[in-house]
Amino acid sequence: MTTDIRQVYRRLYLIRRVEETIVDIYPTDKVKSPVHLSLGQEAVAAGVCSALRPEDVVFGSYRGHASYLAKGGNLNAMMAELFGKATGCTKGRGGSMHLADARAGVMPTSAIVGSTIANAAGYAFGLRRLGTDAVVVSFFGDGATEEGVFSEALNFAALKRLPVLFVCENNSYAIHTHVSRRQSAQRLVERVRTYGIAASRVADADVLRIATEAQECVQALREGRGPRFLECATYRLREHVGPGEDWDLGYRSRDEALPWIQSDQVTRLGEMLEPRERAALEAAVEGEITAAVAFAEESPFPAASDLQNDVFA
Amino acid sequence: MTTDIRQVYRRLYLIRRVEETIVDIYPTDKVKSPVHLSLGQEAVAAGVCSALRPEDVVFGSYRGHASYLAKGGNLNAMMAELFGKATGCTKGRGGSMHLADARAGVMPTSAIVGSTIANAAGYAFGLRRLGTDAVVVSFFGDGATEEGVFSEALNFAALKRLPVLFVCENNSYAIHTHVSRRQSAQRLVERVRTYGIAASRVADADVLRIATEAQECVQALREGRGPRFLECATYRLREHVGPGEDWDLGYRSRDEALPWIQSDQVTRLGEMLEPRERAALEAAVEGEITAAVAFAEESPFPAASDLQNDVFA
Amino acid sequence: MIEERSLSQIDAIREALSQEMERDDRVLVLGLGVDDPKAILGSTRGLAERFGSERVMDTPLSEDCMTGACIGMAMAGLRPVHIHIRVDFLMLAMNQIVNVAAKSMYMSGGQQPVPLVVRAIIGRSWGQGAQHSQALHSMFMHVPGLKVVAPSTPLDAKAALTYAIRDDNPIIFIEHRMLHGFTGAVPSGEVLRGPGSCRVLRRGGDLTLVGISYMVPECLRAAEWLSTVGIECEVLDPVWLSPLDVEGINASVAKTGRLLVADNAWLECGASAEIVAGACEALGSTRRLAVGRVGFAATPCPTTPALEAVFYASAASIASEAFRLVKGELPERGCDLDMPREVREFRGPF
Amino acid sequence: MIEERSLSQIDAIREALSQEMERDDRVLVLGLGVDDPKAILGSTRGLAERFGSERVMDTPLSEDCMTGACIGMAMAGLRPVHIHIRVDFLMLAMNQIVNVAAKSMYMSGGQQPVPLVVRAIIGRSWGQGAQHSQALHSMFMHVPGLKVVAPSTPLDAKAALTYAIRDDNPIIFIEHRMLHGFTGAVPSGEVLRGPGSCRVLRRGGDLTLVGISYMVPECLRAAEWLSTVGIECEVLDPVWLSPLDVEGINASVAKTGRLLVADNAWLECGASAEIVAGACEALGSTRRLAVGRVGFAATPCPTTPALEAVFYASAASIASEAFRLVKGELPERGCDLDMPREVREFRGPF
Ligand SMILES: Cc1ncc(C[n+]2csc(CCOP(=O)(O)OP(=O)(O)O)c2C)c(N)n1
Ligand SMILES: Cc1ncc(C[n+]2csc(CCOP(=O)(O)OP(=O)(O)O)c2C)c(N)n1
Ligand SMILES: [Mg+2]
Ligand SMILES: [Mg+2]
Repeated sequence: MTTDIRQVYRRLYLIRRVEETIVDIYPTDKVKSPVHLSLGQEAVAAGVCSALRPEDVVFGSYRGHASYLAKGGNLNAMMAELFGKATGCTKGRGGSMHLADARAGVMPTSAIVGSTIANAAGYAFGLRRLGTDAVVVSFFGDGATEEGVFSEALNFAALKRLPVLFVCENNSYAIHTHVSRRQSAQRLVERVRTYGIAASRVADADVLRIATEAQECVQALREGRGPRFLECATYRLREHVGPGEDWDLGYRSRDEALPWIQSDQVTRLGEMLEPRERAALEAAVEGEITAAVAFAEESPFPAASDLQNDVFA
Repeated sequence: MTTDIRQVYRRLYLIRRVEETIVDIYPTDKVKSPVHLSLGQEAVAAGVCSALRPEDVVFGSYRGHASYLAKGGNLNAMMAELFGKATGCTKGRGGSMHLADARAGVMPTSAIVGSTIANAAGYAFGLRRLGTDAVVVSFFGDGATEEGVFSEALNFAALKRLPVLFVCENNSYAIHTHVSRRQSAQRLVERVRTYGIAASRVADADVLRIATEAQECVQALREGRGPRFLECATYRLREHVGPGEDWDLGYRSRDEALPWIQSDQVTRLGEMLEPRERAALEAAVEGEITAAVAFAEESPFPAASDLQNDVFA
Repeated sequence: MIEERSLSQIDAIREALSQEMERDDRVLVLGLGVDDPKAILGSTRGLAERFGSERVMDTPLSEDCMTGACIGMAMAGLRPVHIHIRVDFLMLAMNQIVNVAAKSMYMSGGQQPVPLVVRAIIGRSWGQGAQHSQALHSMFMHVPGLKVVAPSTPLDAKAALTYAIRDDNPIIFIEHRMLHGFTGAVPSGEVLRGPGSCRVLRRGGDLTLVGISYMVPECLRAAEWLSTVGIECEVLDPVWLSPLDVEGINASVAKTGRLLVADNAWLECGASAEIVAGACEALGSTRRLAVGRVGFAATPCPTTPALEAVFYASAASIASEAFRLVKGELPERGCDLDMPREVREFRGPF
Repeated sequence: MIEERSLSQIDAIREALSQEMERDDRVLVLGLGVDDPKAILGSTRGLAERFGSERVMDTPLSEDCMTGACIGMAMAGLRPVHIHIRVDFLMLAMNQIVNVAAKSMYMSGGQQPVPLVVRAIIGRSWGQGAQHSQALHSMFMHVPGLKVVAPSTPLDAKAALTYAIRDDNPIIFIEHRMLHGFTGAVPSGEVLRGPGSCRVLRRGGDLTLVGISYMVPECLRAAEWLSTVGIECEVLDPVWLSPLDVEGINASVAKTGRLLVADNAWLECGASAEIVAGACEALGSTRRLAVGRVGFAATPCPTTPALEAVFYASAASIASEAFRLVKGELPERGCDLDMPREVREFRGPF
């Protein structure tokens, strides 16, 4: 499998522009819900999902816009969800923190840090028992690796040799706390290997390297060679939650961000494309986003009588 | 600090004989409570506790007779507790699974696997803040290392450089399940080191090596050099819970036990003592046990009106 | 025609598991020790041999992750039955049960049902102490998106478990260890019973006596004694605690004007509070109601038999309280009801 | 003489922490983000600078272990206040809270008290959804060995937190985010209030209205409206949910013959069930009682404002139900009570 740069760029650009669109819309107060944006972190989901097929599934977190979009989640339904509309991907029930699109293989995301890691491992067990060669990707942050469920899931997945790729999006922060103030040693890859799980790390967010690593991992999963672990260093450019920048808060400096901004993967990959091709691709994405916002605006809110539906299957 | 073989043997012999006494009494149905015996595993608590001072504290589990006795918990109060008497170390409230003797530094044990590991780390934090150089030992089984709290506690203890010695009593089984069916790889010491915690393993239950290792660890703790981890391989000679043998159950073979029986540390250390000295020591212990059983028998049960006391401080 | 065949509750549970696994190979059973020599007090005996180790799966000691993994399996299309030999261990799984299992269907806008059964056993027997004898069903009743069932008879155990496995929602199946040995008629074929109407086990006009789980047989013993002193109880077993057959219970209370709920659990915010509150909401404005609750003492569970005897509710304490609700005072000479045989004769070691 | 000084609830909470830390250097504050720029919605602002990083300690994301560690600290003689910005996260800490903290004193035969305060914030504001807006206090009320408090006013917040820090038992301190901005008189000196009698906030003879936490101001608004239609409510705030001032509540119900409990929580096995059951047990056999409960809809919490508006109880739904309990039917033209300002005007992003 070789990486299709056009496809990767399409994902990168889509995520970037959707997030920027949300930033623009947010002050209107139409999105009455917290948003945890992926601005700056697009490369991880875009790179990893380039290795996936439609029947593969991803589990993510409240910071889930990127994996939703990279896996092919419906954009109209996502935008409508942010607006709290009945046409939203979860009918206005989940909002930004709980995006889901089962048809695209996007499983419900969770606002409890780490909780979907266990769900992902179980889903992988299910896929294997059901006899497919589809695989599962579990996206989570550096903070999630401190939760006990992470260690428990590594052991279970390795013990049962499950087709799950664990992807740690290490942006060095949990809210405002640097990883060095939360973790005694940053030797994650080494630790994961003690479970008998092959593990690697991409330190520079190079989306093409992430894609290549992911392809190799996913191939191993499909062949039944047990779970894999991939740590991707990355950087969040906006505040933990919300549309704004937060350099003024004092917990991190703009200088720290500079190398990440300079090596921005959206810019980099855009420049690798032939300009006309790039323009066409971008125009198409812009069109989709504009249409999605219009769709969201025009969609109705759910009726009050809808409250009681879907509590039970 | 050199190891006082007499003291270590005293602990070994005491634990062995108390457990055997419980085995003898159990059929009378006077101990109306589950017992998780330490027969075969005496060397771990005896060796480790030889490194401790009275003001140090230990946290153990439902398999806690050995650490209670090795740390100097009151024997009369333990026996009375097993008999459900008002004079028991927890006044008949906790039974075998929840022995505690605060004066001797034996903290309440727990029947929830792994739960005291976190308590031990917190206690160590408390000791440090209170400015003493006392230390904490956390005893737990191999099964407990699968619980998320174990990983969380390693990280917290290492991050805060707490004076806690984690001791894994690895008897290869959790109830009837061998560790190889529960853990993907048995690389615990290596894993613990990735937290920045110095870790070692005693593979043959040599009580004197355990004692030496523990002394070195405790010394490091007192000097503020951060937590330590010690894995001690050991073997349980009785059923998981209860007084009987269980070779007939089929989950393990008597052959597996043979090397452990042959290298029995109670026998070994006993033989290292001068016979007369040994006889005197053993006679003293036997006297204590006989007295404790008599104390337990003669003690009254708590009055029904005592039920509501001690719910709140 | 329902064949007459007597089974213990433990055998009824095993039969339900085994028949459902036979019927649907998406069903799997997992938990600590499900395939070990003790086979969860016998309830999974033989299943591993029959269905293999991937469908009858021992697990690591990782309740949090394994519960989450079961949810993932359920999302993928399997139908896991996750077994815990003590309810108390569910406290490690609360995040996945309360925050994920109960909510995934709703949060996903109906995309993601979670067909999961959690079998959890209340550990009362003898000397189990504070961490091995709790009954925490009311915590689950509190959370929308979960169903909770606590059958008392072998028949209801088989029927409810079969229903639970086929239902597409997360279901907490509460067993009481002291009920495992009770026997009763259980059809060998398919039997299935979901939420709906509670069981009326005895008719009477003086007092409605609702028993939950192991308190059902104790209520029946109490009712028998009460009958000897002229008090006729209507004894109900809700079986399903959530959703609860509020109408069924209230219909009886409307007749008797008195309600006593006996739960093997604490009272505060318990199932008994819910049942009493539900009856009073429906009927309190139209008539006087004498209502009461009996359950665990408001303490952690002690281990010594001397205190266990007063910690637990029993036929005797139920009968006394029922007497008081009807006659306005406690029975003068108490009520001569023994400790039940299954408790009296219990031998360990666990 | 109590000095008149107005403080917001968030400032009252910070003042209690700060004064207690000043008074007793065994007190420490820990939790995710306690020393970060947002300082737990401002409630820990300045404490790290003043008391240092070992007494105001950010923690790893490890709720289970950190709760256990707090218990260990408490056993060692410290007095930790463990803070969670959402109650929902306590589901990860249930094992340590329910199985360890609540039981250590008892299981150890009185040797080992656990002086621990857990501050947990109910996240309602706007678009928080199913996992960030729950109120799970009834789960804690169910468990003997825990005390539970849910103050509604700045004064009670300061007084209860001060009491909780000095008390030798594990205490769950429930805050509601929508109450944080409310202001009221709070003495600058020591003020301390433990379980005891509930607050009577308004006198009236037609109905006893019990509000819990954020439902207290909504009950007061409802009572005002009800008064305009001739219904006089006695409004009570229990403040302490466990132990609960059952006598105080029942004394009012004995007078009014009607009880409505408004909780910002689910009803089933909730605090509202407990309060209703307690009143009916005490009074139901002597007189008719009209009782009711208002709270969350029996669904997970949705995010869209269109459904949030019907999910939550409010002054309007309280007033309607109160009207019905008194008059036997709903108010014909509804009750024209707005959404409260703090909800209407809330802006994110969190
Ligand atoms: C179990 C739990 N604890 C705490 C929180 C509050 N919280 C929300 S996001 C977050 C930080 C998570 O950091 P990380 O896993 O690195 O993900 P990131 O936000 O950086 O993508 C925290 C602590 C939560 N949502 N869940
Ligand atoms: C959280 C929890 N899960 C399950 C159990 C049931 N259980 C009791 S002991 C035990 C095995 C523990 O094994 P290990 O930690 O190796 O200790 P050992 O008994 O071998 O000393 C299990 C699973 C429990 N008590 N607590
Ligand atoms: Mg992060
Ligand atoms: Mg073991």
